Amino acid sequence: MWRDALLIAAKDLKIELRSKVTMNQILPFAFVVLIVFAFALDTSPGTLAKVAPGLFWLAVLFSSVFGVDRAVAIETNDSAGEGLLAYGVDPGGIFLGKVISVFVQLFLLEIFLLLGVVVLYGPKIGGLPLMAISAFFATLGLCAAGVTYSQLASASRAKQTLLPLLLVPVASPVLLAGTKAWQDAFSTAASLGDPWLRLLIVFAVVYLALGAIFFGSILEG
Amino acid sequence: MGSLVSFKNVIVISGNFPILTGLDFEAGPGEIVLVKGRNGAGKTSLLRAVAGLARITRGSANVLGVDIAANPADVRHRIGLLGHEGFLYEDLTASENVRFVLKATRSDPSKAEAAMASLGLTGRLGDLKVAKMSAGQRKKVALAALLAREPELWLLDEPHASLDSWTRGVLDATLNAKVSRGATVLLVSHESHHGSLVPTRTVEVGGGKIISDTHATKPVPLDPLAVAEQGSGNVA
Amino acid sequence: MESKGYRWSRRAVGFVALLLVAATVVLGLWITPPDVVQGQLVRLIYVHPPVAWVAYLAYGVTSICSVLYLWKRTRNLKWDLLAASSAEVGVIFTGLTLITGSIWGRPAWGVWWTWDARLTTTALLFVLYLGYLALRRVPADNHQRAVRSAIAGLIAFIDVPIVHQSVVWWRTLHQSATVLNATLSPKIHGEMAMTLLLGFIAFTFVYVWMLMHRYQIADMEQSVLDVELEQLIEERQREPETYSDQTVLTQDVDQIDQPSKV
Amino acid sequence: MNGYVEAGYLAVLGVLAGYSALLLGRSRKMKKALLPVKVKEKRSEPGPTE
Repeated sequence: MWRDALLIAAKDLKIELRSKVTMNQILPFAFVVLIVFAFALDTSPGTLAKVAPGLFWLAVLFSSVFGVDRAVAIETNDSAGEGLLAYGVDPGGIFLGKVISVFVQLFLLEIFLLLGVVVLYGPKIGGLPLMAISAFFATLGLCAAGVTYSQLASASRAKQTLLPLLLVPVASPVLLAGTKAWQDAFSTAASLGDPWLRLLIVFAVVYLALGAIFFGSILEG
Repeated sequence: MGSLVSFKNVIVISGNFPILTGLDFEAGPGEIVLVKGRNGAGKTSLLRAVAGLARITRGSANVLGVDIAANPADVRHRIGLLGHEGFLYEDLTASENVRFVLKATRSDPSKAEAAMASLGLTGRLGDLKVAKMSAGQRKKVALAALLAREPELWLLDEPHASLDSWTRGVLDATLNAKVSRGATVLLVSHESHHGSLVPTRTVEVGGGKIISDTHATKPVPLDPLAVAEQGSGNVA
Repeated sequence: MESKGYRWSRRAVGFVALLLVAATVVLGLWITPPDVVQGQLVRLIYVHPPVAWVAYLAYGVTSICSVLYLWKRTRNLKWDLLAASSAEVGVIFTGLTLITGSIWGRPAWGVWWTWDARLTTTALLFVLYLGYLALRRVPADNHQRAVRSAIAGLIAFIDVPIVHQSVVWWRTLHQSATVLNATLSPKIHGEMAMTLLLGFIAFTFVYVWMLMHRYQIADMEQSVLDVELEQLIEERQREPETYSDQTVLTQDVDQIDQPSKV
Repeated sequence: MNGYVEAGYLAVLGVLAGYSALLLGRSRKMKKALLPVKVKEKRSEPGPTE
């Protein structure tokens, strides 16, 4: 399973390096979201700095929808996904490979996005270890839930609208917990025993397990 | 010698439409079976079902000794399917695609070079992105992956379409060599000429089942080597 | 097709449900006294918690049926149809939970909506199962649709405690406003408790009746599809014979094409 | 009473009655749709003996 996962992840990342969809389309979209939030909310100077963590994770959540959609779309061209089945690749490996690939892309996107938040909203950043670790598990959970749902919705002709409808409510705990964890990190209360971090870990573990168990049935379905 | 493929009364439903409607089919080692039939008869569906990619709704289906109605995943890596789609990634180069297939099927990746060279995919062509290739070149890439894999069962859907005559010759010669060593080929084709690839049997598919099954010369002899010799001797 | 026993039990359940709901309404609106603290508003307690209970019950049934379908040994399309039927009824009751909660919230807390844990979870639940029903409408064959929606149904259910926990932590300050605290108020009268219990039973009967009806519709739709499929298989099997004259023609063409083979 | 209580009961009873009516209607329609299918099925049953 892990061997297949690494194979798929390496292939997907290579495709991203060539096609640069995340780089050239999803990342700029995330910045657009940041800027539009600023238009909508900048009533008084302090507001944006205060809600920065929430806006950051909302932008990540939106970007993740596109990211997982792209990860599954790679396999629909020329029926490549069917090819993977025909080659006898382990479905759990396909799932984990996709999660790894989207995770790497999304995590890099978050680093750029954080720079954007710092420049545009000017929050006081602190508690870097808690920020990094909570971002790690939040992203992992988002990718696991996202890849599962993206594959579920992929059979639909209206998958662009069905995927967010399915994914956003499911992923809402990540939005809440990620935001709260970062708020804690920015405040003086930063510690790795943060309950929000625990919730993010639970979410990531549950959705990784569910995806690994069920991805085969969804693919073969 | 048991049969490699054994389908009994197989029904396959896709999207509430019966694409196979009670199909009986057997194929043994060393056979080249030409699958004929008009559009929509179920030829491609037959290949997909044998490859373990179509869910068997009713009936029993055994391929290479594995019950594919229950465990299709157990046998897929031993079957080579060339469909209308090449299962290729547009953003990867020809050689990257071939190597990926070999790694995914747990075959020997070092065989990629030779297989690609045999089909003329050498030099700059091997490092060209598939997105920039013509239909014929894409087909060659998919074929190269298949040749390097050396599956026991070859399922070829219109393999000659959009190939030049030189490549057809290479393909036919390679397939004949494999068959003489006991491999089995199921060949879907609308064409009448198959070059030096001479079917030992012709089955006609219609309405999702087999409607005729004719042996080219004699019933298949037990020795696969003999089949190949007879086959090549029979070229008009 | 529906058996006689099924029809009669469905009618009996429907009749009992009607009676019990009528009794709940009469008791709730006119017989029981107004509450000391909440006044007339307490009368909503006889419908709101029972309706919410039925919503959770319905999703529980959907999850159990989804597991029964996913587990190969108990796999049967009937579980899928039952899961779908229960989810649809569940969505209706979740909608009612939100409406009645909102109607209660306005006079009780002065707002139509508050981001309290229970309300937020219920709202997300509503959206999650709307998504489940949307996924079911994606064209696919029976097994495909059943597997996909079973997984979606199960994930949605597993998600409920996670969502709930996160919102509880998120909104710790609003805890005092939850409905349950009011329900468990020790000042509750004997006949009020009886009416509340009656409400739970009455709406559960309504759920069972609706589920039986909805399932039967799904079952009938499925048997129409099944019969059509059998006819399609038969028609397709006859296909080659019906075009026999054309077959001869194409064979002739084949022979012209390849004289060497004859 | 106070308007809210009535509205709440009305909403519950109204929505449940509406959904029930919908179910009964769909059920009746399906039964009608099933009748010709059943007849066809019966007719096609003796098919093989012909």
